[in-house]
Amino acid sequence: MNFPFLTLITFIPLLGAVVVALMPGKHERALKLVAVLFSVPSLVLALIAWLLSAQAAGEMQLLEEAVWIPTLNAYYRVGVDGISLPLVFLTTLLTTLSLFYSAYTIKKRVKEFFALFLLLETGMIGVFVALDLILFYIFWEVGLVPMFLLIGIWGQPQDRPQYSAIKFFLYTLVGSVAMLLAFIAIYLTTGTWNILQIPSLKPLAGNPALAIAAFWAIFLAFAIKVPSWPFHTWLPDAHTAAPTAGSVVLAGVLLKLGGYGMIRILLPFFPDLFRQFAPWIGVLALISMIYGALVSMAQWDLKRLIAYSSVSHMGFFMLGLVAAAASLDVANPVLNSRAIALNGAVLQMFNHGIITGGLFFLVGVIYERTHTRDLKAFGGLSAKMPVYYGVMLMTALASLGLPGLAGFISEFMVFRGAFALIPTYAIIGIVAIVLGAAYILWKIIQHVFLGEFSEERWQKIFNPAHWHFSLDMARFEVITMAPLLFFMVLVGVYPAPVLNGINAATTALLAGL
Amino acid sequence: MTLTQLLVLLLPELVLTLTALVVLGLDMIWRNGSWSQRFLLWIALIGSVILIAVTVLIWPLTGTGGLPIAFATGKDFGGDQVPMMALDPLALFFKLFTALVLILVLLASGDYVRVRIRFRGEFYALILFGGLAMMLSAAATNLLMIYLSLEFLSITSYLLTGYLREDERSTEGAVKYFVYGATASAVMLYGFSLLYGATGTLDLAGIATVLMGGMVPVHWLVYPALIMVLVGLGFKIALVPFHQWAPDAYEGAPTPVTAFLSVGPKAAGFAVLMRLLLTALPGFQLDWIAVLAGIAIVTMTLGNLVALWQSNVKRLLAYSSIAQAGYMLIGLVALAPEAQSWTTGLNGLLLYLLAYLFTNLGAFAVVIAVENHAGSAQLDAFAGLMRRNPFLAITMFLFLLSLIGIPPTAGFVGKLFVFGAAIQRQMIMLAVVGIVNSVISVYYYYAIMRQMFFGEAVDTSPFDEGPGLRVAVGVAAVMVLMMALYAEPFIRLASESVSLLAASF
Amino acid sequence: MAIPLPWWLTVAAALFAIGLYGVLSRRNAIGVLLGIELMLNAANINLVAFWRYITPQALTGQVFAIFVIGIAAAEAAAGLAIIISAYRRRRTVVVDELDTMRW
Amino acid sequence: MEFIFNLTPLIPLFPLLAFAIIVLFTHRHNRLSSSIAIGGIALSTALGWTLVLATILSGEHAWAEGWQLRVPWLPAGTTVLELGFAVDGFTAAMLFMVPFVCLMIFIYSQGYMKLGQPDQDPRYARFFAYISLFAAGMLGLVVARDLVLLFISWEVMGLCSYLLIGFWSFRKADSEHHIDAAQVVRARQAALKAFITTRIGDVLLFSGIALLYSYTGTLTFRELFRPETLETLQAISLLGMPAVTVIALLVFGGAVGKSAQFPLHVWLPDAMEGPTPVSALIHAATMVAAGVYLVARTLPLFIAGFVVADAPALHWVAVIGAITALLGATVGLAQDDIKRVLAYSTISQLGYMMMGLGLGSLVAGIFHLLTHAFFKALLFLSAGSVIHGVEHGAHIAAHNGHGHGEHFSPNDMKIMGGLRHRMPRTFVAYLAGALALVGIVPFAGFWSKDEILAEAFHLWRADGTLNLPFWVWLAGTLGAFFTALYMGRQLGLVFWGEPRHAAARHAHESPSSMTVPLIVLALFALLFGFVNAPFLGNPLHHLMGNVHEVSEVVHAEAIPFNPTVAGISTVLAVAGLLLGWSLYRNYRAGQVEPFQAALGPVFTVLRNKYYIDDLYQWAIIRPAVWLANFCFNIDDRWIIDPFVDLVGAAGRAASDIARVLDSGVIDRWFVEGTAQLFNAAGRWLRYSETGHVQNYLLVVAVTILLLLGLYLYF
Repeated sequence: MNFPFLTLITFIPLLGAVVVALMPGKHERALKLVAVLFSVPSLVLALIAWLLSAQAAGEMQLLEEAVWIPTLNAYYRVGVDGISLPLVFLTTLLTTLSLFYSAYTIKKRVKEFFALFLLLETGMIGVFVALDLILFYIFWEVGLVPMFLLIGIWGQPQDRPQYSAIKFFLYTLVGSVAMLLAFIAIYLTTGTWNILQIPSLKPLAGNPALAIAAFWAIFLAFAIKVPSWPFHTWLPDAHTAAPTAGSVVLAGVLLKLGGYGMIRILLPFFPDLFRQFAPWIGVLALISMIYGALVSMAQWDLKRLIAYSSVSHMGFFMLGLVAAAASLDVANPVLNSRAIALNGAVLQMFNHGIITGGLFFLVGVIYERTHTRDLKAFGGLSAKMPVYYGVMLMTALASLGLPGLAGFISEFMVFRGAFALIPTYAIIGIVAIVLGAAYILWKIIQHVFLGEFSEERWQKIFNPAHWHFSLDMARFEVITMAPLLFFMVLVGVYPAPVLNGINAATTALLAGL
Repeated sequence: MTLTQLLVLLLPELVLTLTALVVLGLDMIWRNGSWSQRFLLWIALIGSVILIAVTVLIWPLTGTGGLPIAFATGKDFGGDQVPMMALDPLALFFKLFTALVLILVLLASGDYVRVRIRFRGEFYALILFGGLAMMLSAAATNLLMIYLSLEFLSITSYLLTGYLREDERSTEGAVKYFVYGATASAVMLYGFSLLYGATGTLDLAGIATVLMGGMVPVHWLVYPALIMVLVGLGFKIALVPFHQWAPDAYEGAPTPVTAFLSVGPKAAGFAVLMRLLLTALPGFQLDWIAVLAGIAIVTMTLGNLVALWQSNVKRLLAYSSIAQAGYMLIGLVALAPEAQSWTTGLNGLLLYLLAYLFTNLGAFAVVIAVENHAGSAQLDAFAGLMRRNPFLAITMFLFLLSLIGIPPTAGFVGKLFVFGAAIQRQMIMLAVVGIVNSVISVYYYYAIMRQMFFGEAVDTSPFDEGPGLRVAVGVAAVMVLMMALYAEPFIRLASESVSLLAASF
Repeated sequence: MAIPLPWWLTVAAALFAIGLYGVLSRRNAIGVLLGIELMLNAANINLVAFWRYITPQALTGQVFAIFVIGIAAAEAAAGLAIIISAYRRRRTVVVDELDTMRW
Repeated sequence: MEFIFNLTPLIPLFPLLAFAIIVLFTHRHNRLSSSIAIGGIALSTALGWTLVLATILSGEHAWAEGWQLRVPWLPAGTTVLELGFAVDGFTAAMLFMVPFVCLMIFIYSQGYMKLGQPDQDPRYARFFAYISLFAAGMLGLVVARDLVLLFISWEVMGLCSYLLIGFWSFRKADSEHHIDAAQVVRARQAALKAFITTRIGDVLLFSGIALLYSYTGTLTFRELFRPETLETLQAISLLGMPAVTVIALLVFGGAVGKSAQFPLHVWLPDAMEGPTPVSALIHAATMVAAGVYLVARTLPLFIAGFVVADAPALHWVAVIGAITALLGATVGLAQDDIKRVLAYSTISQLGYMMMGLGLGSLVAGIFHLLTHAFFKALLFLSAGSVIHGVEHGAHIAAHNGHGHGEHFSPNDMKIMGGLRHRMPRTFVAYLAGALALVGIVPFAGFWSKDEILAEAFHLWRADGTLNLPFWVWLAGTLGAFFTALYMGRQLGLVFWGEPRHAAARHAHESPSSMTVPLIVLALFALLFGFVNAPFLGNPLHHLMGNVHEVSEVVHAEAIPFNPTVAGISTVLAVAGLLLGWSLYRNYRAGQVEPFQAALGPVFTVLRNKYYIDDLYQWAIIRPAVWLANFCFNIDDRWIIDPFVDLVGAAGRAASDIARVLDSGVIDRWFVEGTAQLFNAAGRWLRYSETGHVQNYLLVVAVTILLLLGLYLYF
């Protein structure tokens, strides 16, 4: 048995959650410190694992396997490849940053917050590393619960956090129970829960009707999580209500669970069905992209705007996935096109995590100071908060896909694949890019940062008595953003290190369908 | 079978009887309200623990085929030996099950009883007798024995329900429970008589033999008999439409009794139902599967829908337990004993029952704790529980998740197996109704969660739940998690417990 | 031997129906209790009749009937106790008036 | 030699580093920041010119084949997409101009942004960071070996353009007096407009790149233009055309956006809201030329792609170029803002370049690009000097009590007049630029414009019918006349006549830190034309004419000097210049403009820029915003509306269909609706629990009967 990387990465946060939960609640500083420290080992290990495994990431790495429930043929089986490694790393990174950021901003019910957050991390990482359907499902649901509480308890009262929380919970639950039935059906025909093994056993091949039902059931679960139009309406509410760190992780990681599931489970299990239904899913992707962008454009609430932009951006992901699934040809150059599309999709998830996570942090920056997210309440802030302007500008530009920053690379690859395989969709989808520029520059940059700074208006929303750090981005906020900015530039300028692993894994995946 | 052998095989029942009698006796000796009376609880608990030990001890004796237990030799009954009960894996499972129910209920009832109930010894003794009745009914293989043990359980339950004699609701609940229960058992008895008339025997296996032989002159009697028996058992399990007593009785009864009622009679009812249908009436499979499938759907749906509107947690949990019975029934409907599969439906049912035992008793233990402190089991009594007693809130949350069926909790494993059975039998509709219902159920479980986590309490002072409840809740919570994370022994237990039954099918 | 089995069964069924009607319609709890007794006795008639006509060689039906009589007594005792305690509290034995718990 | 070429990546890297250093470390130190920026671009210039020299010395083979460097960049399935740098003759030509003009801008800016003065711009360092990044982008574009690096640089410039146009789009009201509130609003709108408009073009280019990559698996110019690759692209059918045509048109779409060609030219005049001369210069001399550069780089695609038989995609370039040339020149006639006139002039001249390329002549287009860069830079910097002088005059006037508190724009030519006496050096520089632009011998513009017109004329005569080159030639010649006309008008208004405002009366010459770059550029405007003068043997032709020879479709022979063409255009230019000058040199304040008097309603149309902006406002922007709000309402409105309102809304729904969609279709009907349904069912069902035990038992009895009935029925 090698060094149990994945087990440690997954369960150290859980240990942390238990430790934090058992600590006395009075010493808030100590609690925060312990929580942050418990999230660091996972981050470090995830980075090491990523670096170690990137070369041969076409295959599952760091496998661990142990019998778990023999009668059920369920195993504790974890492993990562180039698709999951970046996402695991993303999870640990965003969690650590969120905890660090929250250490400064969370004031109520500190102990519960940090314990729940660490629990959440375990659930999220678990989904990315699980290679057994039962294990996958358990982790899937484990992540649901803490997030539900994070939204409900620490949400802003004016945003109806409880409503948002239960909406989030119910939506996800609807999808996941449907998925559970489909998993059971798959298990009944294949006799295994092994995610790697099932594709070769052609699940439900003998029962087309059931196969279609299972396909859509699983799709529903993941599409809700992604979220694809029209299953997206939980997202703006949840994002708006959640505390900053919650939004970050929600956008940065939770949405990726759905995307990851589509790639790891839906596509390999039902490649033929996926290809058959690709036109329909593609339409959903397009609607998500354009609709999300349009609705973003009409928002006056900064956080909702970014929430809807997530719908749009995850639409890009879906488009890439659909392109990759639209053909089963494994000969070059079709395989290359498919691989590029899927690379783009995976990288889009990673980038979206970095970028939108960053954007939510940045919304938090202004919200902590002013307690408003109304775009009409700001204006001219770039004169007052130049560093904030710079960081926000860069993140926003990454989000709209400016070449040289991360977002562009994945969009480029998605469209590169889409133009080769599903050109009509690509042509329509391109509109979303223009709209993306419009809502980001027009709404975010122009309304918040440009224009005339009015001291009078500022006095109304900013109360110095409630803010103890510097007016421009405080040091902890800069530190929080720094790693994200680093990755935006790294991926944007020289994506090969990140993409090598992804590419190896997607190529292997597609070639094996 | 010698008397010694018989006594050994009946050891679990004897232990419980003795314990109950000792408790009763000491209750008479120790003055009411005296300091010594607190030992009554300990004695009852020790008896229950010994019950577990004894059950485990005699487990190997059953062998693979199970042992029949006959109280009289064949000559007296005019035939061969007529066994009344069986010591088979299913019976042993329910003995264990009973012991667990008793331990958790007793632990949870300590403080409640001390404050609100005058005759503690009798109360504990009645609960122990209720456990005894559960064990007997689960082991019974003869219509007579089934009737007797179920009546035993019923009468105990009526009395327990009406135990708060000063409380309007308690007595009212008891009256309704009694009237409903007595009528239902009379209907069931009538059904038994018809079954007897149709086959000429009371032995379950014998009935099956006669029916299989095809030489039955009054074959048409069987179906009406089946329906009437279902009424009686449906009442015990609280299946829709024989469920209506449950909310009133649950709400009225002292909360520890409600906890007991929500698990004990239900489990006994399921045990009898399984035995009766599988051992005696396998030939009528098509009939009872159709009826039970319909009942399962109605039960799940109605239980959940009506629960949406409840504001009393006890009543809410009553409806919830109705719905839960609906899920369990799926296991029976979708049974596939011939399949060499992970889920035979029946093992799912037992697993679900086990999960439900820990979950529901844990939840009721929390309700008891809150009620002890706040004096009411209304929803708003739970407001701000997270601030006041995080332990209770978190465990309650866990129990609610388990009731919904979200992993990693016991409820998930139960649902996995019963829904798995449904899909295996291609009863997709049943599974879909099941999951839709589990989504609906979130709405009302959420009502409790919302109060606990988001609600603002008038009184925000922390409170202590007391050692008994703490242990009860803690044990239940650990088991709820264990069943999901280390499910193997539980699954094995459930599968082996039904293996014999399935084989006889 | 002159009376055929169906006659007995018919009497039993009638008794059962009367009992059930009593249970459903009597307002007085004691009346309801009596209805229940009638239903039990209907079953008893069935048991004894079947014993006599179908398995006269074994005592099964008869024994069952005897047990039922015993149980009925126990049940009546318990029921009366409950009804009395309700009466103490509410000063009524009308079943319909016991409806504080509903919906 | 190879060693020097290996340093190519450093050319864009120097300014990029300067940008990073300023942003991260020195942004609080103005002088240090500007020095770093100038140092960065100076290094690039030095290296760039060294490379130019090295290329020239390497001989003809190197001019055509070039040198390249590859970096594996994007793993793509079984292949890897490489990104790289290349230097060939074409690059060398660009490398001569770009870093040098940038350097001039930088030096000029150091003076213009008023370092050391009491009201210096507090965003001084930021400004130098932006233009450094801009320079990095432009240089990266020039040395790109493939479309990937080109597109990245392209967009980086787009960003800088956005930032610089919007440079004055925000302010703290209390501390930044040099900008007013109106300027803030204008700048912010202009920046957004520029970015979004060019973004449309960019997206087309992006699609083109994606398609190219899809079909060929490479994005390297040299590999793309192999005959076999082009044939493959021709063989694939897309939207009823050969794929190569579609791709070429998409690429051209990018160029249309970036180089402000019709119909995406609308952003460029507004872009003059940037810091006066500098961002304007970027939007005149260098960056906007990137589109032309792109078309030139991908010329083989245009030639290989046929829209219909015998009509290569290239013709579209010529047509659009001609339209743009005329459009820009005519609108320029009716503008009052000194910078806007130059902006329209830029649009027009970019049109000329496109015309040149559209005729298949790589060199003609690029030659004009290079000369234009010098003389337009000169013109803008001079205009900046004029504005600076007028502003300064306004200060003095205000000080003396004249025109106190009166609002005026220092850009307005109507208030100027007679400045040749007050600002002699600026006047000379401006005049040099104007003559170059108009195309008077021997100024640079004459040679380059003549080459385009001669090309067209030559192609026309070679064919003889009234073909496309004829119309191009006609448009170009007419355009030359209009160009002369508006320049004459401008010269007359600004430098002749009497000052029409106190500010102009008190204007005086700018400091030498600003005028020195003017003089340097004026020299280039005068002399640069000779690099491709026919009588010197068209040296530029030799340097860059053969860069596309690999494709076997681009043929580059220099057109011999044609006295007819030169004669006609020179006569028209002189005539236009004199006409404009004579009509306007005695223009008085308040007088009806001579052009307006002559042209009547046509003038109004010109003044309103052919109403194209208004058309876009109505046809595109408003519908888009409306659609966004519409979707928003579908999704979101229900949160704002309490649920109760649904009833009322449903009542009105019959009369107003939009309102139905208004009310949160997805959420309210499907999600909430389901919940409501369950709730209602539960509410109704719970009344079955009457509390009367006999009712319960009745249910049991009925159930028994029902089940028995079912049994009997079956």
